[in-house]
Amino acid sequence: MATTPRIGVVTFPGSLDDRDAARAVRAAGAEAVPLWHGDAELRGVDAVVLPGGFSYGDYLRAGAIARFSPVVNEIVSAASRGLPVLGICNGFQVLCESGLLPGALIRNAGLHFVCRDQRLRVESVTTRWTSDYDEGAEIVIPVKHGEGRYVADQATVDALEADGRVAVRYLDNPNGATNDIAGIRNESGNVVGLMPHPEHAIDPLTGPSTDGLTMFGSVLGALVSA
Amino acid sequence: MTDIDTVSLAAQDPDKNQPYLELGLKDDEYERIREILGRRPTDTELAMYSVMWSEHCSYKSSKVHLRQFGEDPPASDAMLVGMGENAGVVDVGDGLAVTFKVESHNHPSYVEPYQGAATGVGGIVRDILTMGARPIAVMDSLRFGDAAAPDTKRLVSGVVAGIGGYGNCLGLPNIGGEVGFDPSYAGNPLVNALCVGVLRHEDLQLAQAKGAGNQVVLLGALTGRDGIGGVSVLASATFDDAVDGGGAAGPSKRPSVQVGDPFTEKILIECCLEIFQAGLVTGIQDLGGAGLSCATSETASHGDGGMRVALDKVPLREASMSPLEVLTSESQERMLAIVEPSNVDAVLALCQKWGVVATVIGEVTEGDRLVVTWHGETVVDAPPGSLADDGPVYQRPVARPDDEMDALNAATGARLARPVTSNQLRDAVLVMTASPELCSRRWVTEQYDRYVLGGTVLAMPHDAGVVRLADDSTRGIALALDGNGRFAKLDPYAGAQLALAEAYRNVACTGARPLAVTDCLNFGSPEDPAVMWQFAEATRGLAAACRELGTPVTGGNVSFYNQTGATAINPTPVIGVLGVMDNVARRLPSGFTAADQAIVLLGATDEELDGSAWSWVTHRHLGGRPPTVRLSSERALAWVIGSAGDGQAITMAHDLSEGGLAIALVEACLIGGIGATVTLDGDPFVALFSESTARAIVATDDAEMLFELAGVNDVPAQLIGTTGGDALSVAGQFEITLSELRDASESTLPSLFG
Amino acid sequence: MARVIVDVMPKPEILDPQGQAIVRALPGLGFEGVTSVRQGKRFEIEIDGGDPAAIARQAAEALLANPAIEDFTVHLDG
Amino acid sequence: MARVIVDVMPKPEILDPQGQAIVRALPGLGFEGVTSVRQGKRFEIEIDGGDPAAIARQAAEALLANPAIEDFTVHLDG
Ligand SMILES: Nc1ncnc2c1ncn2[C@@H]1O[C@H](COP(=O)(O)OP(=O)(O)O)[C@@H](O)[C@H]1O
Ligand SMILES: [Mg+2]
Repeated sequence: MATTPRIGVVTFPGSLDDRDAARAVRAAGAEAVPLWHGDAELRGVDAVVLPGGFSYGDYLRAGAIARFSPVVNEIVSAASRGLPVLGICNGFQVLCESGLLPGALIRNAGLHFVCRDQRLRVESVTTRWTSDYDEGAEIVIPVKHGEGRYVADQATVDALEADGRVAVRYLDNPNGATNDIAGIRNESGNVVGLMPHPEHAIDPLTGPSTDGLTMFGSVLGALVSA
Repeated sequence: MTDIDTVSLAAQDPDKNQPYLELGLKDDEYERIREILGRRPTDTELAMYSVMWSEHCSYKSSKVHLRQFGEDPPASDAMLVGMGENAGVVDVGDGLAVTFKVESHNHPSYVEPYQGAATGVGGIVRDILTMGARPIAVMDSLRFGDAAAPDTKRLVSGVVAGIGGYGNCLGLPNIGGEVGFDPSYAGNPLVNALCVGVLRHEDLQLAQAKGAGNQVVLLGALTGRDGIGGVSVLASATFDDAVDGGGAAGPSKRPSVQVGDPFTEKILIECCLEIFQAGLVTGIQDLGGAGLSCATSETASHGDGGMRVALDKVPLREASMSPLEVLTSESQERMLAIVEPSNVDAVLALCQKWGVVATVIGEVTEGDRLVVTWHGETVVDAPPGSLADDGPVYQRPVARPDDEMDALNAATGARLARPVTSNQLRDAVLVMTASPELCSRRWVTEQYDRYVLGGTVLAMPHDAGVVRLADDSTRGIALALDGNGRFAKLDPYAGAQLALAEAYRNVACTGARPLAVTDCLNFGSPEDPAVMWQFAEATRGLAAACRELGTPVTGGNVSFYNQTGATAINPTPVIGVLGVMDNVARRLPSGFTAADQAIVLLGATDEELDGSAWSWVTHRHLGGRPPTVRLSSERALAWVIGSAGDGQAITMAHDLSEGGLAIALVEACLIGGIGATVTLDGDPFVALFSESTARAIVATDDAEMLFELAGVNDVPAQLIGTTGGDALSVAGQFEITLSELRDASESTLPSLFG
Repeated sequence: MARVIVDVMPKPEILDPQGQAIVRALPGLGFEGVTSVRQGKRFEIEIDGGDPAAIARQAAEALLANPAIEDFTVHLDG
Repeated sequence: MARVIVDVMPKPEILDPQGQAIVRALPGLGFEGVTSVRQGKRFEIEIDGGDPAAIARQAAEALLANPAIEDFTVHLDG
């Protein structure tokens, strides 16, 4: 067997679910490598997770300041070379702000923060992070965000739909997202961003299901076989 | 700087007229200050004494009553740090300890609900951090006026968003709490926030400044004119003159509201935890009420010498602040650390890493004076203990308002119209289920992150929050926060005990072993002998009940002056109970988990409807006496549930409290999504709605073993039905589908508060 | 149809964590010389009939601004 | 020291739930005739040296506005 894959988990000031992402990475069988926002360095990791939280307080716009950090610069260029990148919640917002994924996440339609166990459908299994799911699988993963409503101009939304770049979709939309979009992928499928938190669905004791573990397992499968 | 009052000026001008009365100090208190100092105080000293000797900081009205918690505590070998520190610390085994405390932020939340509630969370989290602990969860206990009253929506929306906004941004799961409505809170909502943290025994930090030469470092937010005088009555014109030193151009603008900055608090927490981990501090204190006045005098007083502070070093948000303003500012998100000189650079480097502003503002000195300078001039030179520990203590007059209480206790609800027919009973269950008092709290709790940190094993809507303490451990804690102002209004002694009993029972229902108590005592004005009587009764009741349950009070908070005009709120002791669990995988949920299990009612039911939710919700009636307190039965019940849960003999447990058996069944069905069929003994109305205490329902596959266990422990046990189906059926009476119950329960708060 | 602008800003003496977060971030992005940022809200309101400026002012008092922590100004657009 | 104002508004085609919530709430408070509200952000920036308007414009492009959903304008105060 090859050496254990190493997956980086970024910590920005104000990251909150970084410990949880690292726990999920370990639960999936990889080594979690902490990455610090201020270091222009990916420490040779095989994939990167941008975790949830409120980077820099998210006072201006979620993810707006974090995307300028040295580590995100490195991630943007590594992603263009195929590095698998998963952005969860605030991480998704950072990916959109940095231009790795199109569109933006705005205030929830109900104007409240929403924390609930969310039913989702996996729409695309041709990504580095969803390959172990069955296409169309219905899963339950928590959402918890105040600014999670996905929006983009019509042309972008049409293109996402036409190319099958919607990765996961809400079954009962918690935030008013366009076309029930919960998460999207880039064209080559190495970059995925989603609002729900797979790292909080890895153990039935502490989450509503173990459906989230599959996301971390997917990228491992790809890394080990690569 | 010429118009700053200094110690040398005080000597030259000993008879200067000082606005001590406006600052809330009495004649004899002012005389005592002069005696302590051997001269008149400087303006800055006067302001310091006034905030430190205020009710909020000195506990001058409550101290004589709170003593009973510490003096004759229940036998417990779990207490590591008791009353008197920022928060109590409890040993939970495996070398781990837990610290927890509840605190009020009532008055600020009425003025600005979002920021008031937000900064309430911020403050209690810093108290926990100060003990050297990593904060791991928060809870909140809220009271508002009538749900339909005009101002309630503003308050509920703002407070809930503020608790969520701050706690979510800190990355602390909110694992429970309570929401109540009653007209007595209309002009004075209650916002009580609890935080719990975990530490290893050896990581305990204390708020003390020891070792002459050690440096005093201020960490965190810049200091602004926030909350100056917030803890006493300093917002007077005379004080403005004092603040402005007489010569400044007009009164300065002082914010009436403090804005929380949870991001700054989050990095402050992470930074402090790294500093603790590296062993770089010898003492640490958060800045809360009375700001630097409190933090410097308390740490110096609890240390072994004095302290010297160069106040002009404090980084300011507004350059024009006077020394008095800097010392009494209550700007949030700040900590004071005592650091050995050789460690200062390392501390500053960690602060730089996290982007936390850190400044050396002084040092620990030989001797026993707290000396504060401002651009070289001495503005304070006082014994720190005189500020922190030797404040006035009052034995306030206490008088039971006999006429009012006798009338209230006589006004029983015996003659209230009761539901009799099956249809009336069915309607009553639905009305109660949909009432703001008893309906689903989902609209509130969905605004709180309950998952972050990955340790939450149970949270809302279960009876208590349960958190695993570490990834590599099965050990966990359970916490519940309860209060019942209506019971306490009818009988404050029993009311405090009933609040404790309910929180204790909630913790026990998760399968945890209740260990320790924190309390937030929300009352009206201590200057009203009737209120003081309620307070005296409540503390006496709580202390006695804690002894009987074997759960010491580890700390808490008193909030007085909760009233609108002359009308006090219902006295509202809010009690937090902490329990431990060896294996969180054995936690018991509050909902049914499987069909075809036996439902057993544990505990005895009497006809006890005065003070009940039924009387209030259906008749707006409050009178008579609250249900009987049965502490030994509570203990036995907790033991039975704990043993049965540990032996996996039961699959769930849900306590009976507000709304009695009816509401307990509705909730157990809705939480689990599984119906139930039950058969009631005796008067079905009493069986459904009585609020006799020391009761719970449990479900089991092994009723025989449960009956045996209950019998051995003298806990009455009665088989009342079976789980299953998609309705709640009461045999021979009525049936309500789960979807009808769910609609009734879930739609109330969204339609009221959107 | 009139267009009215309501600008709502945190009061000067009130902490503005949003503005502070931006000020702290800017130097890292190569922006020098920015000494202060305050972040508020801007509302663009379209009003049909009545006295638009007066209506906007009342709406600001009632709903758009929080008098405890914010000041506002109203002006007609254009 | 120059003071520059940056106004950031949601693009016309982007949903503005906050503005919509205000439009819905106003009639209940007795305000008639308000047909549309859009909520954006206003930044008051103090800049020392350089070309303040140009600096503010760059800050807006880089950070203060998200071009996917927002437009901005910059003007010197006063
Ligand atoms: N109702 C109470 N019951 C028990 N202890 C209390 C109560 N109120 C205050 N205390 C204790 O008195 C001390 C001072 O309380 P407080 O001023 O709230 O702490 P802090 O200075 O950290 O804000 C603390 O140890 C606190 O736990
Ligand atoms: Mg404290």
